[in-house]
Amino acid sequence: SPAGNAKTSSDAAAEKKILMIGSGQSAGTLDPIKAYNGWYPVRYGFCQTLTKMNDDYSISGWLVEDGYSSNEDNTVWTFTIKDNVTFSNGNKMDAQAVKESLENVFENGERGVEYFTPDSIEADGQKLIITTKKPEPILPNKLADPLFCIIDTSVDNSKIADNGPIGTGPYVCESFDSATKKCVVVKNKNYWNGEVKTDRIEFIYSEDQSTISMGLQSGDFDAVYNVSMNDIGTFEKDSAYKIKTNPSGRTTIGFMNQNGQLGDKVLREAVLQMQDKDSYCRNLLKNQYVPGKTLITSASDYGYDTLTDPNAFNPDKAKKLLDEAGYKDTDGDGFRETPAGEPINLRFVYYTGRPEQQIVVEAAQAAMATVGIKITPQVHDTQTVMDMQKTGHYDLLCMSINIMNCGDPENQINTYFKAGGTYNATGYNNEEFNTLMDQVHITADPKQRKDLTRQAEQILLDDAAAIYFCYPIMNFVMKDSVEGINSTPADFYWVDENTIMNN
Amino acid sequence: MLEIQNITISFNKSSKPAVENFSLYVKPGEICCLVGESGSGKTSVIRAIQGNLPVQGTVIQGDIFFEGQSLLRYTANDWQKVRGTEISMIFQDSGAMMNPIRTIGSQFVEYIRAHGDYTRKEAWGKGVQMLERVRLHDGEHMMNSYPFQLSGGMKQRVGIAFAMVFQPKLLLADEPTSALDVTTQAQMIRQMMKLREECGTSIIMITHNLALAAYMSDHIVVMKKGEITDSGDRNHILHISQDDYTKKLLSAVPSLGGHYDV
Amino acid sequence: MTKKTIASRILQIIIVLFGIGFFTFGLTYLAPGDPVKAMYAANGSIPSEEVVEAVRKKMGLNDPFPVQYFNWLFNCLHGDFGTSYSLNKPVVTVLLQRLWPTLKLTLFSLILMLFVSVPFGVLSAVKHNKAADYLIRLFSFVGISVPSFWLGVMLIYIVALKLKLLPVISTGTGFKNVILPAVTLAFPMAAKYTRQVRAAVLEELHQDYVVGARTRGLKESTVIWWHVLPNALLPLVTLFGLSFGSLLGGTAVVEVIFSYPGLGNLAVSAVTARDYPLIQGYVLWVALIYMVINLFVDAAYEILDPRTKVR
Amino acid sequence: MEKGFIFYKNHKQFTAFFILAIVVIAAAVFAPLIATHNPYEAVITNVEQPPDGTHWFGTDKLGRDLFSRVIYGTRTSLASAMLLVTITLFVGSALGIFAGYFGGITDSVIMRISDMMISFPGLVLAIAVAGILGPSLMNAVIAIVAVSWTKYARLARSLVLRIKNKDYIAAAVLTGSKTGYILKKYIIKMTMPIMIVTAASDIGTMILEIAALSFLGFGAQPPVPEWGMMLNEGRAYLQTAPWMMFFPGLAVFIVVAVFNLLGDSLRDILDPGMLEKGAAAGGNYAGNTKYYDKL
Amino acid sequence: MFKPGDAIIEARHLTKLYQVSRSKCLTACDDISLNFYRNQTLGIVGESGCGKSTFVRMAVGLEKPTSGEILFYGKNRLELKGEELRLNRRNIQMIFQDPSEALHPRMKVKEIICEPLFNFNLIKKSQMESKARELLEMVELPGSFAERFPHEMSGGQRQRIGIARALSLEPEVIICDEITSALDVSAQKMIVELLLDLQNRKQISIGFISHDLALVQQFAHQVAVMYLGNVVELMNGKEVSTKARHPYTQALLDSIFDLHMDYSKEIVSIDSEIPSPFNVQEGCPFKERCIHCMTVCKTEKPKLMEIEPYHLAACHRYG
Ligand SMILES: Nc1ncnc2c1ncn2[C@@H]1O[C@H](COP(=O)(O)OP(=O)(O)OP(=O)(O)O)[C@@H](O)[C@H]1O
Ligand SMILES: Nc1ncnc2c1ncn2[C@@H]1O[C@H](COP(=O)(O)OP(=O)(O)OP(=O)(O)O)[C@@H](O)[C@H]1O
Ligand SMILES: [Mg+2]
Ligand SMILES: [Mg+2]
Repeated sequence: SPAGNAKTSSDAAAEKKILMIGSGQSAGTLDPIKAYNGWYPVRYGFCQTLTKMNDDYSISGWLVEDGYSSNEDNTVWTFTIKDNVTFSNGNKMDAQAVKESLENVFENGERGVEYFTPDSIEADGQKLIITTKKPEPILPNKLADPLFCIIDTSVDNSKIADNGPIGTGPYVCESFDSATKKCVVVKNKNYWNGEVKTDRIEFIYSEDQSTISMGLQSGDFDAVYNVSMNDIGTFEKDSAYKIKTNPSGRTTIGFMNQNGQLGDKVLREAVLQMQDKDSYCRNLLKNQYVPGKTLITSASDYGYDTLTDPNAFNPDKAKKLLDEAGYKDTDGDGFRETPAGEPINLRFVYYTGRPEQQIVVEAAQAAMATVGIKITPQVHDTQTVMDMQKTGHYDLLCMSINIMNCGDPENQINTYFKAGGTYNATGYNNEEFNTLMDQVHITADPKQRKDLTRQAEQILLDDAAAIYFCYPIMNFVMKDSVEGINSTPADFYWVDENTIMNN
Repeated sequence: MLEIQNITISFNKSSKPAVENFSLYVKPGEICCLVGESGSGKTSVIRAIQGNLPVQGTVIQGDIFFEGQSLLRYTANDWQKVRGTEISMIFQDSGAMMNPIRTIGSQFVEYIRAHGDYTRKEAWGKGVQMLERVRLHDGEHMMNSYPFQLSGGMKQRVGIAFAMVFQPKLLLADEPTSALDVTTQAQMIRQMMKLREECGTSIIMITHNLALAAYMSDHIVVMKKGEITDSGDRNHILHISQDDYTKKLLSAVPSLGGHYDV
Repeated sequence: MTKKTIASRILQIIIVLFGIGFFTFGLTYLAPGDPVKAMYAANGSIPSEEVVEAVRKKMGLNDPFPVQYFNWLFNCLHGDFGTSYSLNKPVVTVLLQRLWPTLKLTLFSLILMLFVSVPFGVLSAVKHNKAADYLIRLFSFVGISVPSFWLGVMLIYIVALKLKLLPVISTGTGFKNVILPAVTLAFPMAAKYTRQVRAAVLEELHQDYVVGARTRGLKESTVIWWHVLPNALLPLVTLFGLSFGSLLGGTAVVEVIFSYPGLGNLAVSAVTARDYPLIQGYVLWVALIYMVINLFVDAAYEILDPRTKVR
Repeated sequence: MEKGFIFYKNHKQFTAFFILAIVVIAAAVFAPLIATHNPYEAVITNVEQPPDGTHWFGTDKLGRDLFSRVIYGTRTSLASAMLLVTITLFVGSALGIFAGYFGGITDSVIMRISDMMISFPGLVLAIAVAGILGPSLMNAVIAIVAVSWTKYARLARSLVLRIKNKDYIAAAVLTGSKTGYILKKYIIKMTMPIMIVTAASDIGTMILEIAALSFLGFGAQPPVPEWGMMLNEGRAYLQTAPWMMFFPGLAVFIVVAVFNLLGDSLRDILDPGMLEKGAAAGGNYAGNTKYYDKL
Repeated sequence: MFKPGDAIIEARHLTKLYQVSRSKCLTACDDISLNFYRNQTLGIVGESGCGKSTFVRMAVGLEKPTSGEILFYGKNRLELKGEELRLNRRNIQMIFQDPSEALHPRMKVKEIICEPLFNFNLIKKSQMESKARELLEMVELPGSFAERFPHEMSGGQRQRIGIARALSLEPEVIICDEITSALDVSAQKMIVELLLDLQNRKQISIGFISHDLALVQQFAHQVAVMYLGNVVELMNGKEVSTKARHPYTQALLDSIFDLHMDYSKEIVSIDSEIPSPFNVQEGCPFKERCIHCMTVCKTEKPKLMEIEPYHLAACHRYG
């Protein structure tokens, strides 16, 4: 009977558990070591890393047992590989396999050395010993990066970019279309950590944010990674959907170039005091961003609550500061000139890749116009902006930086603020700050590292070094029936063996 | 056969009609020529007989009878039946009257089959035969040619061949030779005269060549500004008529052996 | 077309391709920004000056312009258009992947366009200045004035989101995915062609051969379909070829809106990523396809129009 | 005055559209008087407000008044379209006239370049040029000029070729006119009206093209009020603030429609038949101009 | 009467070939030698496409001959260039076939007819009105026409404007290329009379081209008959109807419908078509259509030779 038929077909659908996930991000290759965004093997659930970053930015073992250790000066690290791990092709993963996988990163990839340079990697049964050339107090953090995910290098990996790696994750790649960037994954029958609940997941990519959220509304998708701030409201109101959010490790920063007119601290302070970050986040960014205060995101305990910002929002004070310092509109064009009488026109450079940038830059421009400081926004592509940041051809420059990309901010702080940092062209140079960061580098104790870092942050605040606009909140929106998908600070752990859509 | 009773053709209500009070009686087998200066309404008369006046133009008075039936009361359907069979037409440029991107043959066959119960092959044969009758010697080749591949004289003869197929009772011709050279014109006139002899077709022809009109026609109508100023047979027009306009026209025609007084 | 004209056309295509190649290569050569840095940036890393210098040397970027150009040309002639910075794949592979979806979209919208514009155009001309004519003209008028990127978004919103008739995302391979983008593309084109067909038919209706056909007592339908229409459509054939070409390029906007995985979408992201090898490859390819199509169309035109044949 | 009235009586359609076009241009010129707000003024506490009494078209993502931005957008769009059309018209006509009148090697060179340009789908090159030069309204204009001058050059050339063989040019040569005089008095005088009408009816298309480039992000940059860019910005807010998409879209439609209608009626006045084909010839591929050369 | 010394223009062995395509060559004029004499009219007749216009366009300097020379008072005019040529142009003027094509549609009559004078700085701006009136009077048009545009006039009137323009420079030679074929007979008569009157008054040399033999022989002092790019007969105008010898001229005469003809006579006509001007074969160009065709005609092209005083024909029968 027709009814019977209908039943069987819906049974079949129920039996074969399929999930459609939409995302505005994707990669053109599934090889973890080839592109900067080589984290898709982890996102799609093919691969896992030795360690894993927890929601509180702490690190714990994933493919290794938790009790890893290092020598005194942090140059020799010893890990114990979990015993029951197998690759999706059934091969057992032992220390030798891990060693080969890690060596592959350094031999065939270019990015490994940005993290650490191994002197030697030794495998002994399940024991893995990594010796590094320099002290690496946070090596376990670095190994949590998907770049170091473990793949089976004993198989032919010449087509890895399109066919996907053989990993230890709950899913294996069925098909990947590098034109549409659509990836279909199926259950890994040899999964080492229990039964995988979903048979098939399709990851569908569209670069257009609103298209993706419409896809979720129209039922094309069951879950969507990072619905934009404009559309999230629609789902918040609708009980058919649930939203998982997490504050990320990112900070949207406005760098101020002290080699120009912003060399005057008064002007920098005025700029800072004009930024109504609460209002930006509430009104313009729809509460999908946390108002910024310190360099490091509020989601970590690097002092967001304890540090004090001497230049918090205070337009009256800003005005007074400017007046007193002699910034006056002498030519009557509605904008102030410097005390020396030079006209001010601050170029605020930003790039389009992140939706909040244009908004905060334009908002800052509008806000500064009200105290008579002229700002001209200028948009460029990411590369040009990166070049500009390096060469210092800007007054203000907006950039979104994942300070906590390793669960620890040291690297990024040095790059952007320490004298001689690759991307420090702002002219910022504070001896006290530099000394503090040098100390961080040789400190292994996490608590001590944090303390030192907080002190450095406070110096940045006092020096009015940069604008910390906001910290984005990442989300995963899904149908109410979807389980086992979470939004995590690490941003790499989309699906796992427990992911399922219940009917 | 054809009787035009006092028709008036107007293109524009406010201005003077293009043709006023025009009457003409054409007997079977008679050739009648319309002559007169440019814009005198000759074409309008012919188009009225053909039921093919431009959209703005209407016969506002009078009537046209063909074989006793009023043409003005013909429906589109009636017209379709009579056109191309009982009333045919030759234009100044017959080539332009044919579809430029189809062969003569395909159009000939289409035309023949539109009015008679012929197979494609029969129609083709008939077409070839007609073309040879107008002394286009390689009929098959002509049928496979496109209009643009023929010379002016050939195209005009193809036009006559088309007009002859159904042995029409009335042939209308609007300056059929004015674009031709004298030698080709002579060929053409010979064909038309033959058509009258063989099928007894009546012909109404427009020409501005008075001598030609005089040679061909049984009846000449002289028009000026939409009105008939003079009409009669050759002898009347050439020798007897006292009409000023006729005289003026005659005096303007250059004549062999004549000389301007310099 | 004779063999000679075909040969000369092919030669012309080759010359034009060389010109375009020189033009795009020159432009990218002059463009601001360092391709090595761009390449690294696309991979998310910031190379040191030494690395940049080394890679520049390896890629021959320090050679004089003519040397670079001829190297590039040499590679192109061997089917090697370089490697896309942003996708890390040979340009040819990337383009081939995207070619078919775009061709499919283009063909589909052309067919759609023809099915709308020819009947409407003819109807409009035949019913000149009657209600049907005014209605069709209004439609075509709206069609040419409405921005396609606006139309596309509205179609997604209404048809896909509100009515849930078609998928929002066009990334799939099915037939359904191509409908909305094709309609968006075809709508303005259909409007344009309706006008063209109408104008052409109207003009042909005033031609002498129509009078001729009528005086031969042919049925009006015969006159319209067998005489007027072929003549009216003939000059549109060339125009049609041109549209095909501009569609290939013009799909960019629509592809972006519908996230359609075609060449246009690729070009837009290549430009944003300053992926010069990809931009160059794209431009050359589209120009080539375009010219080849036009060659075919012109050949078709010559076959269709006997007047172009020599006596 | 009298003359104007007679003109109106004879060309009612044209007059009507001309007045509409003037209204549009006036909106652009007097934007500061018409706009109710400063189009750049962001009121952060008042974002994405639906249309009401103070904000007739609502507000955008930064709380800027959409009505004022749309009105100022007329400026941006019209100014760039006019600039575009003017440059194309002059460059294209000059080269076309030159090629057509002098023929020979000049003609070959200009026409080969134009072949090269025309064997390009316009937007492709525009994207490439805009992409390489970097996104800005000016570069978008340059990019579109680079692809559209050929159409004008071809049209001008075909018109010149047609006129060049007319007896009145022969007569002018015979009666001792100098070449410069013939170019000025005959060639330019006879071709320019058609060229200008073509240009006028192209304004709409140009507005659409600029908007399309801006929509893709290769044209106007924020915070400049430009319709294509506003539409792109509005797309993300389609569900929460549909007016951000609706009003700029409507503005594009109306203005393009007005200029298309104006162009059409101008054509009708000048010569109904010839321009359709002329335009077609302008966009025609090199190898097949025979049919159109008759114009 | 036709003494070489009286010749203003001597066209010697003018040949014009058009390369129509790579393989095709069209012979528009084949070795034509004709002279224009002071106060004399040279009539040129022939069927459409026989090269009449091509010849005169070469004669006035609108077209470059493939070979041959054009002497103006014994000096080769083809050697003139630039400004020299421009200044020389005023001596030879031309009136064109289609009066509506030959006038700038957007210039007023006075501008059209005074333009040549301005080109040679013969008058000042202020004299334009009066000069225009004078010229209009000369062609028997009211002075009020000065303010009209070409489209506001009839064909005959426009042709008069063309004549006025050509005469404004007081040329020594004026060439009329089928100037009456777009007009009806009465207008044609008036135009021809006007031209003859002007010739009487100003002693100009006229070249008159037409396909109407009857018209040309009425007033031309000398008539040249052309066929397929060749002059086949050249004779005194008064003698055309009586003394024509060439079979083609005779065929033309036979085909003409004349008011004074014998109406009972059968029309004789050449049934074949004019051969194509492409890739001309050897022999007499008229061989296919000639009733007297002999074997020599098929192989050898007859030369234009004097068969009696002032009468030349190109036919083997008179060779
Ligand atoms: N479609 C039309 N609309 C308005 N007036 C017309 C139209 N056709 C002809 N006329 C006018 O009607 C009058 C007669 O025109 P018609 O064509 O019959 O003259 P004709 O004697 O055939 O002239 P010709 O010898 O030049 O062909 C003319 O004054 C003409 O202006
Ligand atoms: N520019 C040209 N290119 C190629 N062929 C030409 C050109 N001009 C004229 N011809 C050809 O040269 C031949 C003579 O032409 P011409 O115009 O001199 O003839 P005509 O005697 O004046 O004819 P008509 O009486 O029709 O004016 C014709 O076959 C014509 O097709
Ligand atoms: Mg007529
Ligand atoms: Mg001629």
